[in-house]
Amino acid sequence: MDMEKVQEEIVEEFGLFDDWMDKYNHLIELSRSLPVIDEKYKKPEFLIEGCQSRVWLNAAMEDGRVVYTADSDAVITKGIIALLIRVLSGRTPDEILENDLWFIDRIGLKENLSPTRSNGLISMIKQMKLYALAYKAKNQKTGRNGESG
Amino acid sequence: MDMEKVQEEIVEEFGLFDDWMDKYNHLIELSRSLPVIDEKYKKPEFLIEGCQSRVWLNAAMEDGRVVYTADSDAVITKGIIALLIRVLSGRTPDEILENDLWFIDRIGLKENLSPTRSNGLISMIKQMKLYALAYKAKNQKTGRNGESG
Amino acid sequence: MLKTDKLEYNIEKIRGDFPILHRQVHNKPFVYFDNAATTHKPLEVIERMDRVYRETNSNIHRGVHYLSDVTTREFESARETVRGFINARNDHEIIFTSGTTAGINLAAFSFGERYVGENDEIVVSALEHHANIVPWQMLCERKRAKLRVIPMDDHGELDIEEYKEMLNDRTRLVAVTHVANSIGTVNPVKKITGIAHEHGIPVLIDGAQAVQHGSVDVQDLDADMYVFSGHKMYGPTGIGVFYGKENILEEIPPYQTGGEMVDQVTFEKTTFNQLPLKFEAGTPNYTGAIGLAAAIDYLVETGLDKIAAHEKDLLDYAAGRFAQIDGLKVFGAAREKISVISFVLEDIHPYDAGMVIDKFGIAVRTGTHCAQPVMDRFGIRGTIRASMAMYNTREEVDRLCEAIGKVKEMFG
Amino acid sequence: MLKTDKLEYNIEKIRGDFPILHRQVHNKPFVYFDNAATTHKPLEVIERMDRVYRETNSNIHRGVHYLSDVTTREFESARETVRGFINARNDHEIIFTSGTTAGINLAAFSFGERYVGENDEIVVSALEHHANIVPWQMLCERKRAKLRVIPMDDHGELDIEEYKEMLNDRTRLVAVTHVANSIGTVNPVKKITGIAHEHGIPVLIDGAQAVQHGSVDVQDLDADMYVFSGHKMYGPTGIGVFYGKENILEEIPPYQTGGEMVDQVTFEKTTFNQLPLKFEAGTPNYTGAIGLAAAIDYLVETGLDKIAAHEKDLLDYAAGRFAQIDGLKVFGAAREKISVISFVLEDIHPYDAGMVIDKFGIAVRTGTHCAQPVMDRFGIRGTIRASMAMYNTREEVDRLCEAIGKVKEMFG
Ligand SMILES: Cc1ncc(COP(=O)(O)O)c(C=O)c1O
Ligand SMILES: Cc1ncc(COP(=O)(O)O)c(C=O)c1O
Repeated sequence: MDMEKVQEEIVEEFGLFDDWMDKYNHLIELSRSLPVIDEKYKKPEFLIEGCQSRVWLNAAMEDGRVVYTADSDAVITKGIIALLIRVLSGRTPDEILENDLWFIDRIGLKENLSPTRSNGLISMIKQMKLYALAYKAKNQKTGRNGESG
Repeated sequence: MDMEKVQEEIVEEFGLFDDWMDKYNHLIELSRSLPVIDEKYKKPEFLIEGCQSRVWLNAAMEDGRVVYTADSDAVITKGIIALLIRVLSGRTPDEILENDLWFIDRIGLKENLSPTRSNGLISMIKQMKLYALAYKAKNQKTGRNGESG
Repeated sequence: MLKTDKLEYNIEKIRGDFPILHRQVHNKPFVYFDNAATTHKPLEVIERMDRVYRETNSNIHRGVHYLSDVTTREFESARETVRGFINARNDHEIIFTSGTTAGINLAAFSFGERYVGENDEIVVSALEHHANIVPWQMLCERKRAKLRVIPMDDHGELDIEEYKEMLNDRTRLVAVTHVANSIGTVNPVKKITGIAHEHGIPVLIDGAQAVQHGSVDVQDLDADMYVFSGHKMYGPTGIGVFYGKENILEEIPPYQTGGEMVDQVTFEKTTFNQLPLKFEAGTPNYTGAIGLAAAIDYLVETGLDKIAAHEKDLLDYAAGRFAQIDGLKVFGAAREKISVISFVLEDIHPYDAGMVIDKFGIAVRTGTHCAQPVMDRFGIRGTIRASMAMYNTREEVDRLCEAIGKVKEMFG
Repeated sequence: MLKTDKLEYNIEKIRGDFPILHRQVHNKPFVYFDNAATTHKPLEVIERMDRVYRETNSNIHRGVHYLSDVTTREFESARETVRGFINARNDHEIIFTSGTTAGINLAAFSFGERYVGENDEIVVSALEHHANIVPWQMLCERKRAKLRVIPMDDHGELDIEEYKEMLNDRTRLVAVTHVANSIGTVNPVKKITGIAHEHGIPVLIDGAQAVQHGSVDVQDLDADMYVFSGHKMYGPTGIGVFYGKENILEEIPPYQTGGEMVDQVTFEKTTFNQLPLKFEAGTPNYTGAIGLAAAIDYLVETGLDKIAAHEKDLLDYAAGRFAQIDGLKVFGAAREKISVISFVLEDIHPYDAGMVIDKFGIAVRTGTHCAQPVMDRFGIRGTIRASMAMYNTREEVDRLCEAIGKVKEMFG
């Protein structure tokens, strides 16, 4: 499923819920599906700044696609990362870098989910894109995708 | 004439004027009557702080009475000091220290004459009283008025 | 005694004085329990500042014109109001700053420049807000001095015996908070000051969380310096107070420099003005100062003792209700405690809890409350903090408990 | 281009926006010519701040609750408004301070700690306000550095050739005013900056008297630091801006320290937060920042070019009228000059004149205008200063001339 489709799917899912308690409950549900980061990466280098809760994020390259793992000590934050990972994980660096994450605004994540610290959300997305960028640069160096730097 | 009388006289005088221009003109008039300080005292030590215009003040003891001389580079300020001197000069230190200068409020000097720098006015009065205090202390030391320190 | 002292504490009237309390948040009546972060403003304060801007605004001190004079008088009368409020000896011991943080930075610089050298020691406590830690750390770094910390026990009370041991002939200053913003402990500042004074050591007290909850008398406490913020005591933002004893203010050099605080300026040499101007460089926030005086008038008219009694009732009530909630753990059990309950819910992240509580229209704060060392001491990463003010009610506490119930249901 | 650009400059509408202009002083319609000291506030600004206190007030940044989020967004959006106003590259280059004086003190401390040592030199100009002299003097005293002064000629223009001579490999910073508050000279700051940059020397510009009179583009000027005050540009008291280029802000240490600006705090070590928070210790004056943004919106909507044109017309008109008054001598005849006329009346003390002018309901300022070296340069003890703003009119200039006539009559 392409990124657009996944985002539409998420918007639809959240459309089912009338009130915020249900949306939160859904995020709690989703938090259980998060591909959890290996314990050995739960170190300061993998911590994302700007979040009220702690968030660790790692990425690996598998067959030209970026695969993310993460964790957080807060459940709702975990649910949010799970959503981001659902959309971004398993994509090529270019896909990750070029596509807009419009679903966030549509389900009201920014305004309503994390009132002040949408900062944290922005940091997470930034970090995910940085990983993609790093892998892209690495690929280019090793000449794997044919473009030159 | 005692201090009370002089103050009443001043209040009456100012009562003759309806508007502020006339009162100012009267102060300008009065400024000419200021017993001017000797040029040699126009030094920083005799300058009073807290005035927008410069004010120099000196005092001498004559027959147990304090006699003030002063000057200022601003005319209205000179007029004001002339008033203060009219009330306080030639009095004993005790008279100067014990009497209230109620005429100031009655002719609106504080509120109306020197809008912001009533500070300056307060500094002048303070300095005049300090001179009186100094002479009183000196007198007591030399035993002239019988009280002990 | 004030005439209002005989009346009941009229909470409905008081709530009526604060426009913001009548709004809705997330379609629910607004409940505000983040008062330690900032308080709301009564109409008196809002309207007073509005009036300055509409009717009398002018820069102060050096103007000969009428409105400059009016504003100067109001600004200086605000200083006198503050003086009376904390019972300082002289008006010129009251320095207007932009807030508590600015006041402590002033002290750390000016006192530090004058009195602190290599190997000297500054004593703070384990209960401090970052504002009363970091400026002293920076000073110590600049001067190669040492920071010593009065430890606290598990109840959140300072260890006074340890404190006594800590003082020595290198100790230059003790800087402690009057009330801890993170867990509400009221420190025995009079005792702390007395002990320091036995060694001739001056004391700075951070009153940011004290002045709004009860009367403070700097002469009775014998505080050498006392600082607080307007915005935490129902006044405007951008204004605060640094109180210093005259002899200290005379001794220490100015902090910020510029217009108004100077006497003579040439390119070769500058001499400084008298107190308080020496410490008030530039155009002060005169509107803020006038607004702060309005807030003080409001507090005094309502009666600080009555406010304290009302808040104590609320705190006791909340403590009682919280005690019945399974898995809720309160941090801070000092015998003297004010208006703050800091707690965690077992296995639930404060951030998760805070987000759900918010949806009930209730404002609490979560995190370290700018007091990371306090959190470290308890081995936690943060708490949920409900901090109460003169306008809160028992019903609001009930609503918070209801929200906590929902949090537990969702994350339990 | 703004749509209002095509409309006339509607002075009646503008005057209608400023409530205070419609009052009386000494039973006469109020005329305000003390705008260099502080300006009045349009309704937009007054009402915007009123709304914060009545509807959305909450402390910013660390709260998870709704109103904390709303206020944080408004505060950060105010920062973006300021950024756009001076065309800075990044939001985080905009630091909110309590005013110009605070901003220059920040620079003198933080830049000084990082870059200034013994025998180094700081260059200021003969046209500075005390706020841009004394902090550098104090720094030089602390670091045993030297203060150098760009001289000016009898017209009140800086001597650029002398300035070029003055720069050397010990020069660490040039700090000059954009517009002189005492006599209105507009300095060629772009040129001054260019010359300094040829030597790799950074430049701080004091924009306190510039931003309200025309558009300022810090990238075009290539200013390394630029400071100004809210209250002089139709905004509230207690708020100001320190702009610094990112690389400088990254390099220099923080100034004030405390809450919010730190990342991690332990008693052993503290690490600082990212820009702009690194320089914003404690609760900022968020209401003031929001009010300042409202003032900027008002200025931009009215059109800075149109304001500049209106003020130029007033200045020319006043200069023309003053030229006809016997014994009136204007100080400052720079080719580029803004909104300020500083003058004396032969044989009449400015204070005497000011007191009489006040009785006409007209506010002017008398004295040294916190620029004693400028007065010394002209060999005078002070002037009468009429400083004009967007809301002044030719009729008001006429009324001032009438009052001056009366002064001459009384003291002549
Ligand atoms: C050129 C200049 N710099 C600095 C200042 C100081 O500004 P503030 O008093 O707002 O700090 C002023 C104000 O008079 C000024 O005119
Ligand atoms: C105990 C204490 N000290 C200092 C501060 C800092 O106050 P401000 O942010 O108003 O400067 C606070 C505010 O949270 C506080 O609670």
